[in-house]
Amino acid sequence: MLGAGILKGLAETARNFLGSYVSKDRLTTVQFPEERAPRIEASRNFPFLVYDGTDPQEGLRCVSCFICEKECPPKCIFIEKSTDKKPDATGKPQFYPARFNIDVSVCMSCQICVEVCPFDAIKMDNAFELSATDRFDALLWNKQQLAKSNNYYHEIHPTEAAAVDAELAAARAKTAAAAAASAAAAAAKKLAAPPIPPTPPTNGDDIL
Amino acid sequence: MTLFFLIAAALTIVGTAAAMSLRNPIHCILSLTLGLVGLAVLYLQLGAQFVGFTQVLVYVGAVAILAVFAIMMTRSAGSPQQPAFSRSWLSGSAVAVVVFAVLAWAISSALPSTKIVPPQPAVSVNQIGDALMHKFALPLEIIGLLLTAALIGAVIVAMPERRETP
Amino acid sequence: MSPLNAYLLLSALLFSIGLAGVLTRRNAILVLIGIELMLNAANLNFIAFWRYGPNPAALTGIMFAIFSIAIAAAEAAVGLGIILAVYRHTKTTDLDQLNSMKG
Amino acid sequence: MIVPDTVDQIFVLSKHWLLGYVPTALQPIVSAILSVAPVLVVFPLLFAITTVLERKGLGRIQNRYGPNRVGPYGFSQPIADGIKSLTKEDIVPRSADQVVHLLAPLLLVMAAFLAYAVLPIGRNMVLTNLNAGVLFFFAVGSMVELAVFMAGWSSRSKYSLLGAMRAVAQMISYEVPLVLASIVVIMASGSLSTVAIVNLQASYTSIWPHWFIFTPWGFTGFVLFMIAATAESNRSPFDLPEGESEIIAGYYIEYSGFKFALFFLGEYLGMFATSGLAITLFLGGWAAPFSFLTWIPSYIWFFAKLLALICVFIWIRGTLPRLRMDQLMGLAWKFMLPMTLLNIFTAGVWHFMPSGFTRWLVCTSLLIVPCLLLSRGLKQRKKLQIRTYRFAE
Repeated sequence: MLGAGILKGLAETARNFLGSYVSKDRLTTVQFPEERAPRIEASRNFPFLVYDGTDPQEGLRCVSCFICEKECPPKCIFIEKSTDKKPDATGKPQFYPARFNIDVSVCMSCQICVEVCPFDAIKMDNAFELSATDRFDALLWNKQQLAKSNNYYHEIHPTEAAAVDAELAAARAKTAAAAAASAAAAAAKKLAAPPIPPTPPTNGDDIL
Repeated sequence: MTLFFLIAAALTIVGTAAAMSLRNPIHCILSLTLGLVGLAVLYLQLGAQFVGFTQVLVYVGAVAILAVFAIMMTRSAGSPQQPAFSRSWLSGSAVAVVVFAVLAWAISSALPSTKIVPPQPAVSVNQIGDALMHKFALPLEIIGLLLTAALIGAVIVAMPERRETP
Repeated sequence: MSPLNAYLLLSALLFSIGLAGVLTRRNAILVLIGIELMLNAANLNFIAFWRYGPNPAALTGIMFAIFSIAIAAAEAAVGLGIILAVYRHTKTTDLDQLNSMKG
Repeated sequence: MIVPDTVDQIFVLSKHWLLGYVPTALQPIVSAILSVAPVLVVFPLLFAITTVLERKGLGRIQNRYGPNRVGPYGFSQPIADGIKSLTKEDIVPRSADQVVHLLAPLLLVMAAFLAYAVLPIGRNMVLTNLNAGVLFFFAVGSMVELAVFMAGWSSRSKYSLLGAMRAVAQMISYEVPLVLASIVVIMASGSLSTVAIVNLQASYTSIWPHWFIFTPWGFTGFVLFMIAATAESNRSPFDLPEGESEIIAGYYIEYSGFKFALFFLGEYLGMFATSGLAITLFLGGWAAPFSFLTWIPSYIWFFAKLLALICVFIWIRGTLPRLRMDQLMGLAWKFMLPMTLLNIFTAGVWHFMPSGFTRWLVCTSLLIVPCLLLSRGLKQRKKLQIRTYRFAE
């Protein structure tokens, strides 16, 4: 019958219109500033530097090995190596970045820096309310702005953070075991060979 | 010679004069509609309401748009390159002025019209309807026939020749 | 200058403006507009004579004006149809160039 | 009862009371101003409310909220839109024809406002009781097409010209069914004056009103009138001329700022005017739907019906997809025109047949059967041939 399709369509929209007042679950809009959608775990925005312990500059895992700077496709990471060293989490003295800038307006959040970083020092953040009034300096984040604690990392990416920590712990345990084995071998060699002055003992692994 | 009549007359004359003298044809049509609306106001002032509204409906609504479509289709919308008036414009306007002079003389020297102004004849649409249906029934039929013929004729004339599709 | 004379003078002026347009304009469509104007001038006369004439109840003036408006509309339609056909044939609406009757 | 009568005539009485203070010389002018001013205030206000209703209604149809930030539940959104459009820069393209570019929106809004002169908003609340009211309405309505063309042509851009030509072609081909659909009511009521038409419909038998919509030819006339009215005001399924996805916003591309807002005002006022006429012709103007409801003032009923029609417009806009140009034209000339002529014939038959069930049967069948045949006929010829283009040359 002529117009049957129109009537069906009108009935459908009327059902939608009245339904939206009756059942609340039809309306899926999230009123943003007041309500917030649950944060999706795997979402990522811009990278940040992870630090262990409490002091952001001391606990930085980054040893400024420049791999991420070389790998970054849009070239938005700029690192300057420090001249002196500082002990890292396992106590081994390592270099640290004197300056570590990421130009957030250039970064395309491709996560390549995270994949290539051998020290799990850089991870992807998912904070998105980052508006700034100045287009240049405000979007060039320095080391202080990038450094965030490992606990924050656990907050935003719990599973991934747990996996990373487990890996680090395992790596440390292996180095400690290797260190212990090399110490035992050195001790055995020392017994066989004439006594040589003992090297300062490695201070073992103190797991955080 | 009330003020209202003068305004309407001025509107009409300005509109029509502009329609005949402007270069760009689209401006001509727009000023023509101004003139025609002025004419409709004159009809209303004369008490012929029905004719005034028909005039606006037919001319402003249809004929002006038709002329505009024709201008669009014959690609003469922009101001023409060659002068807008034909070579024999002088003699043309001279003839028009002579015609106006003759008419004006004829009107002014006509028998002095009666000074008493008859009252405004109240014509209602019903009277027009009755007159159309009774006294003027035959012209109404003929007009209907003529309009249909013109409708079909205009379409046939303007339709492109039906090229036999390959 | 009785009101009737004023209207007659006005319609005479309208008529001559239309005539001037018809005789001087180059574009065919504007010539047609000139003819429309002349028809309108005649209409104004009809209504003026109906209003100030002796027997307004007969409604002849109004009837004539209505029929003339209808005819003018039909004439405009057919006229523009012809202009379109001529334009399609000769690619111009300039009347000075349309001086040959050859098909 | 006395009270509702004074309440019903509150505006008329207050106008006469105010006129009492005016010196007699100025009285005609002041009375004109006093009756025109409320129309110039009320309908733009209704325009503001309709924009909110439209956006919220469409939102709710699409399972979202619609504007709810500005003001309580978003109802002061039109103020925000108004300020935005007023403060926006008014860019006029360099090659545009300045005068015509400025005149177009003014003419559009003027024509839209002129149409309210004959609409009876309440009992003896009409601006001018013209003898040929409906004819005046259509005469003024036909000026809108000219304004649309002026807008499209004067902005000197291909898109606006194409949009304007499409809009004018659509409005002309839908003006014919619009006029023919209203002729039915003029035949039945025997007069062109809108006030007489409404007075005729204001009577009741027991509790049922004598609205024209409750007759077979009246209902079909109403449906055809509303379809033509939606097309005439370029809305919903017929908004091809300003289809965002087609020719970028049709004839008012080159307008911005206040002139752009004027176009919208003109379009909405045109919609209110045509639906106002539909109410006057078919839905009994300011007459109450039932005899026991006549104590509510008459103007309330006119605006209630107007709001109802506006909600139907919004509902249709939320539902129907846009028509293609040839379907649009085909619908007007191949379906609407024959149906309106048939409707006029049926109204004639209705007039001369004795009242009773047979009359109803004959007239409804006279309307339904050809409608089905016509629609099946139109549907059959949907074979897709190769598309041939015919240009003027």
